[in-house]
Amino acid sequence: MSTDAAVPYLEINNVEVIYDHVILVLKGVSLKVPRGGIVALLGANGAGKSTTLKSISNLLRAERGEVTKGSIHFKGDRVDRMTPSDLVKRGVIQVMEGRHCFAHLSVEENLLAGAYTRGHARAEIRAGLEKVYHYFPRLKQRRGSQAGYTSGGEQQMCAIGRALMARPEMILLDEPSMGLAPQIVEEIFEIVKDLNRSEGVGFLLAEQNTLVALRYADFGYILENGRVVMEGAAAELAANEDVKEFYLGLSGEGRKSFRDVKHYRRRKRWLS
Amino acid sequence: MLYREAGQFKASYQADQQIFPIRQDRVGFSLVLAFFFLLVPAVANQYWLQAILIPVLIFSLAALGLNILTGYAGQLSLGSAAFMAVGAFAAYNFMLRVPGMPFLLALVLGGLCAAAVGVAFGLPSLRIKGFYLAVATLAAQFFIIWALTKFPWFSNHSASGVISTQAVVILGYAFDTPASKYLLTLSVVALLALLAKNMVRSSTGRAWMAVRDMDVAAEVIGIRPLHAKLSAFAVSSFYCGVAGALYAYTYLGTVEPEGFNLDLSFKILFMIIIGGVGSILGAFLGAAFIVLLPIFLDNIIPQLFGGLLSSSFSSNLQLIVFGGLIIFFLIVEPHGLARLWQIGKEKLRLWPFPH
Amino acid sequence: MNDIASAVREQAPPAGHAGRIGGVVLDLQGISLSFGGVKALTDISFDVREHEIRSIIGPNGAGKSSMLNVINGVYHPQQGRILFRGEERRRMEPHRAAAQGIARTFQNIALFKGMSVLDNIMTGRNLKMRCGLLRHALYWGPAQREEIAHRLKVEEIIDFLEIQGIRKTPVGRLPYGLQKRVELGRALAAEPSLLLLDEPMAGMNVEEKQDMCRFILDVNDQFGTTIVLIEHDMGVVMDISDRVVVLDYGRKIGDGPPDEVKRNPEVIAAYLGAAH
Amino acid sequence: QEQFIGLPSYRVGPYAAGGSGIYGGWIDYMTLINERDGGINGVKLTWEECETEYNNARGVECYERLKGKGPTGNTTFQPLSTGITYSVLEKVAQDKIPMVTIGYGRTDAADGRVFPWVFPMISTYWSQASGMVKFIGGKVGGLEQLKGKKIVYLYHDSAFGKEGIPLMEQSAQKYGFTLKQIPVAHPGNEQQAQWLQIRQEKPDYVILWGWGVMNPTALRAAARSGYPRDRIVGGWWSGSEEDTIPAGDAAKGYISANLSGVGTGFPVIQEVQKHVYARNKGNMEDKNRVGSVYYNRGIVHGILTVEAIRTAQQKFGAGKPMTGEQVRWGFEHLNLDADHLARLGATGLLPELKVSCADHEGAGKVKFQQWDGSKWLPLTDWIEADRAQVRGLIEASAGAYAKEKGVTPRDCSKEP
Amino acid sequence: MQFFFEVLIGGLLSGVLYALVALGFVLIYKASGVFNFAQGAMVFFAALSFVGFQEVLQRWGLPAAPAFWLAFVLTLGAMVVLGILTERIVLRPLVNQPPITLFMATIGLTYLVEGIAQGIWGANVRGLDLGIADEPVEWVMESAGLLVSRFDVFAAAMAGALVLSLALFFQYTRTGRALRAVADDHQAALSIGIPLQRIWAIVWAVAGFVALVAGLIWGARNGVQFALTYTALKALPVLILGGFTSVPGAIVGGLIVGASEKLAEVYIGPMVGGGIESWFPYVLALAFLLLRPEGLFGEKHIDRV
Ligand SMILES: Nc1ncnc2c1ncn2[C@@H]1O[C@H](COP(=O)(O)OP(=O)(O)OP(=O)(O)O)[C@@H](O)[C@H]1O
Ligand SMILES: Nc1ncnc2c1ncn2[C@@H]1O[C@H](COP(=O)(O)OP(=O)(O)OP(=O)(O)O)[C@@H](O)[C@H]1O
Ligand SMILES: [Mg+2]
Ligand SMILES: [Mg+2]
Repeated sequence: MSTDAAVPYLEINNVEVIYDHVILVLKGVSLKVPRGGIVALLGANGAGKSTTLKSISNLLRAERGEVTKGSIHFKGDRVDRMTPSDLVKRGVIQVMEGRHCFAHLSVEENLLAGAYTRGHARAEIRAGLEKVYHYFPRLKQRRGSQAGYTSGGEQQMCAIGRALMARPEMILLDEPSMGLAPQIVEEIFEIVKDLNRSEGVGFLLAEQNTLVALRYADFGYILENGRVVMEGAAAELAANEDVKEFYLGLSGEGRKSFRDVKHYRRRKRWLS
Repeated sequence: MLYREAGQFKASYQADQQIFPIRQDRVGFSLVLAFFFLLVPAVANQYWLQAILIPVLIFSLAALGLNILTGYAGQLSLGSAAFMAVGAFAAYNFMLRVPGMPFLLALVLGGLCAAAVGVAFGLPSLRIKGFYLAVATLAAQFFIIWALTKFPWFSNHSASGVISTQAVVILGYAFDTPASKYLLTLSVVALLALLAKNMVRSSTGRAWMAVRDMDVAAEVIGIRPLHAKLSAFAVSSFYCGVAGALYAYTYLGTVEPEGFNLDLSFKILFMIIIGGVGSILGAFLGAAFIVLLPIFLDNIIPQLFGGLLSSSFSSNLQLIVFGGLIIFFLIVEPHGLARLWQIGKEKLRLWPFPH
Repeated sequence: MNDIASAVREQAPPAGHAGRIGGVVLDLQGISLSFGGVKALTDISFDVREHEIRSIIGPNGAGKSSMLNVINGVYHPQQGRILFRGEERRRMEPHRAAAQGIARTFQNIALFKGMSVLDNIMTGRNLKMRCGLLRHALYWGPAQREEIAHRLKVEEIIDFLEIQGIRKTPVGRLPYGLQKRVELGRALAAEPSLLLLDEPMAGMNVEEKQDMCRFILDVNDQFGTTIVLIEHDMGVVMDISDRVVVLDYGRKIGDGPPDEVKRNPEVIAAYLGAAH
Repeated sequence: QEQFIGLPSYRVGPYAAGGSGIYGGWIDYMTLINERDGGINGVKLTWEECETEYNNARGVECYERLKGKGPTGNTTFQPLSTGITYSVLEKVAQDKIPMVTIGYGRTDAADGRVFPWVFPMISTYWSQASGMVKFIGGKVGGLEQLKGKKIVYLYHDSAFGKEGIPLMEQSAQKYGFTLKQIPVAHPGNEQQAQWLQIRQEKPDYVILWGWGVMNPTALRAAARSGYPRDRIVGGWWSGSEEDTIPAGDAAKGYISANLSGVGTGFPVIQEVQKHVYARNKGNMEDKNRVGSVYYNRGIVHGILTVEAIRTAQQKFGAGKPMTGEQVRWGFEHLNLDADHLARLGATGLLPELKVSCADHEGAGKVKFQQWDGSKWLPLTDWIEADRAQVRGLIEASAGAYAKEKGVTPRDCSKEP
Repeated sequence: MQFFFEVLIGGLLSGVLYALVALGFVLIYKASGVFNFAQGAMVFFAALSFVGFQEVLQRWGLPAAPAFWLAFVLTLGAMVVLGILTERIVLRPLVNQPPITLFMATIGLTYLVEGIAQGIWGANVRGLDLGIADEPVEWVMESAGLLVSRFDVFAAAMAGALVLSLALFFQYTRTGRALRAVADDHQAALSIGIPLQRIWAIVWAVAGFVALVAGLIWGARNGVQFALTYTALKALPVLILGGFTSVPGAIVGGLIVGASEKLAEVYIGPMVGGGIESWFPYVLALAFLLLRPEGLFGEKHIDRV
């Protein structure tokens, strides 16, 4: 792996997660996000990406999962026993997979709820709101409608915007591109890049859209079956033959048409 | 590694669709059945039969009924006691008014009456959901009890509104001892539990569960929500009705409408939640838990604290401990005792490895 | 539908796919739908032909999902006519649509969370099952035979989708991508003639998308099922669809074969962006 | 040498106030017998409480649990709940345990020929209703003056509330008053509608056949609609401190029936104070409740139970624990005349009582009392019900039961 | 006609009392999606603690007025502690569980609270005097000949004030918004840093305060006794009529239920033998629900595919 000179901002060490007391999902995952880095977490369905993110943001307990081994540090402090709320205050926030907007609140109320940890700083919150609207003009149009009635993509924007309202230093983004129109996907990643560059916000991205993720990330980890099976700089990963074939859909002669792919082709796996 | 299915292969779908596909479970279950059918009546004393086992069985049946409605079809109801009342009073009136009425037929007819009433009160479920429906089912609870009290015909003009049941005779054999009543109850409950299991593992049950989990999606794949919900109401009320009739005939002997009050409805609800929503086994475990726990506490608490506590306080302490244990169990396993059992089995399967 | 999986393995997709496309099955004329003030669909017309893969694309909030909801009766449009197999209908209940052979999957997975994969797919066959409650209660004889007959069909689907290993797993525990696959299985179980897929490949990596495409194409080829597909992955849409409709803010801005749509400047501006 | 008595009590929930009073008095009296007399002829009384929560199923469990305890098993079962009474009605006969139901339970069980094992002693609901009619008759200047009067029967809409109706209807015909029945739905914590109706009806008297929170609510509502409280006559489940204190001033002047005397003025209660409370063995947590209506009713339960055992011992052997069957005999031959009551220090606490094979009620008398704003004051001496009328109804009802159940009534002339 | 108005007004006023209890339910439901069955027990607990403290304080020689206020403060403190403990012991471990589980937990809580209340303060029935006479307002009596109780008017005013302040709180404050967010999706609320724990503790404490007000008013009306827990039953039809999530709905629902059940009892009751108050409000509410399944003012259930 390429050595990171910067202090690891977020560091998780050998984390093991068990759901329901019996289902072992993460089998010792370690990864690092350097200050101001964008790190992609890749892997097939069920590899444990979301679980990793939830173990960082401490949302596991609500799903009857627990971290049974390992440690998680943020800026040098151990955070795996903290409440999600304290974590958000410290600047780590997760955007959950599958949107999770507050259905009965209007879009704007959703965003305002995101600013909860910021207390009563009205002017700042207004400014934050404007920034989100600037990033997502579509949300401004729908600001008054109940979030439950907006389209899937709008909800995704709402969820990301809501997280931004907390002025995080580190965002755990779980499948941001899911269900978004290609243009918006680009836009969202541009926003990620922008936030990262201008405000130094760190990102840990769990993403299926490997192509885009590796384009924007600095570093990547590939997770399979609850274990990290490969890690490296984004460019290195993108050049790796296996990654190319399984994650980017590129074979020797470039991208194959989806129509022509044979589905009986057995996959090679790193593990399992 | 005693509990493993390794090495047990199912050659046909028929085998795979058995109630207990794993051999150990089959053996275990047969032993349980043998225990309750053969050993218990032989050795249990009257107290156990009459005061513990019969009510546990009857409540299990009612809980099973509610579990079909709430656990499988997802319709929360607070009116189960009222449906029990319908079953009890209907069976009584069939026995009373139809000469030569066989008991088992009266039992079934009582259940059917309850089912009809259940369907009537289930009609709003098409539009009303969740707790709104739950509260709306209170209409059934209060209305039915009111009607049974108000119209003396139901209780054969008994001044106090109380009915005392006729003797239970089947094919000339009188069920009048605790052991025989127990066996009768057990047989009915076991049979109905089997039927319930069959229903929930066939397409009827799947339709119920589909409506429960997501009714829009269920409708989109062609399940008629009204049909599914009403059939759940009917079956559920039938079970409650039969339980009510047994409650009157094999357990108490005399019942009054007020005996089937809201408290009883709640109690049945506790049973399914503590036992496990959407589980047949859960209905039994829950009923046993809710019936036995207070008795256990009533025995144990005065003994533990003997002279230390006044009797009022020890009674209140029972209540406190009861409430506390309910919360405790929910926290330990929100999906009920049945799930706990399942997790236990899963651990056993992996044993001696933790995962 | 004998052992589809292996049949497919031996068969390359038929070359003359386009040739098999038949007449119009579903014809939508002047559909308008609004919710309070929000106009989700404005005067949309398009048709779907027998055996074709018809994609609907458009930016988020364009009204694509609403369109599917109109087709299978979850939403009732304020205006417009729907002709399905020549039969006009204004108001349709979803379960009636299902009975006529329309099945679908959902954008936000709508599986029955409390049930196993097998049971979920079995519910898809509910429409085809004839036994009533009493027979089920007894479970002996006809009910059991029926159950097993349908189980066979469902097992074929399970094989086809390669989800044998998770047959008995509660769907709630499955990762997202597998859930999508199960949902497809449930829709297939009804042996539909028209299959509506709402973003079946969202949240999948390329490999899984390839699998999913394969399944969709196979279904289309093997059973001649007509497919209406909503998808944001342009690679997929352009590769596998026969014709594409483009919606934007409830209006139709493009309709035609992929190549044509791809070049439509309005579509590029509204949806694809310059990159494509 | 011990005599075991199972107490299916309730000390939690809505019934706790009544339960703790009655069981407190009862246990205190048994403690008194043990402490002062060393038991009944040397046989110590032992007891065990079993919490029923006033719930039928739990009552049955308690019945079965207590049944076999003590050297001779449980010897009397007094559930203080009509529901439980019904639930064990047939069991007590099988198990040969006499069941005593004072002021509740199955009214027609007063016919001892059909119900040999059940003793609804002192008074049944019908005796109470009849006593009320007599009392109101007395108020208006004689029963014949009832003609043309209007009485409202305001009742808890339940089996319990309806108990008084047959007798009231019969009496209305007999004496020519108009009877208007107004039900109150359980629990009765809102009676706006009923009292507006009463205000419109303008009855001469209101009979309050209520239970629990319904009683204070009724008094409040009466006050608010300006109906004079001293023309409301309550039943004995509407006439305790628990019913009036919550109503505050609104209860002042309210009259109710009672089947025991009220206050601490009875020698027996002084004895309890002396031998039990002074030695810190009292059962009441709140000593101020000694002498309250429910407490005294508990003492009455104690007296009747103890005297029945004593009576049984006289026949079957003094100083021995009695079996249930023997205690039943004791109940059936209980004869508490004035002398006997005086000896017990209970004159006025309970009426003279003579139980017989056919008549398990024994007295059929009620007293009336009035609330002065802070305590109950005796208003009348024992008023005897129209026993012929009551007996007629009882026998008819018991006869119907016997027929339905195929029971042959005992022939009392052949009883020992 | 006079009589009709009397019944109507009496009904409306008692409806307000129902609303007072319903409010406690709404509060908690709106904030945590929990159907709090223990609300009735909390009303009982509050009233019982209040008179209990009052008794104790007076026994220590405090004069009536300070004893009243001190008891009020102490009870409020007790309710806040109860709220915080509930959050700690019951809700926190059950985050993200299905509503029915939480509902069940509150039933467990009901037992707990009832047992504690009677365990500490005994089962005695007590009176409670708020110093407001329960007698007809004279000028109404004179001018219109209608019976309107002064006490009921006072209670109605209290309820009105509570409803107004709570409605404003939910709609316009940061915490109010957070509460609604929590009710929608526990996990998402957690993820954006809303401290569920604190929010719930606040809500339960406020619900405790509402329970205290309801307990005082109902206790003063009917005495402080176990039956106070039944007030919850009266609140249920109000709740479904008005909608579980609407504060103003509680009032409107209360008025409708109160007025209609009284009118029904008086005018329809005699035809069927009376006592229909037990079920009439439920049937009425059911009829309303058929038209609007989420109650008159409740939030529409959003279910999209
Ligand atoms: N609440 C839960 N209870 C039990 N098992 C769970 C739970 N949540 C997730 N799992 C299991 O944990 C594994 C990892 O799930 P996770 O959601 O982390 O995967 P993922 O990599 O995010 O996949 P996807 O790309 O589909 O989102 C899966 O196999 C899943 O079945
Ligand atoms: N039931 C509803 N009530 C109110 N508005 C609705 C409803 N359903 C859809 N809408 C609105 O209609 C518009 C179209 O929504 P739709 O879900 O069809 O979009 P979509 O094209 O599927 O978008 P996406 O790609 O993001 O899924 C959106 O603005 C949405 O807010
Ligand atoms: Mg994930
Ligand atoms: Mg969509």
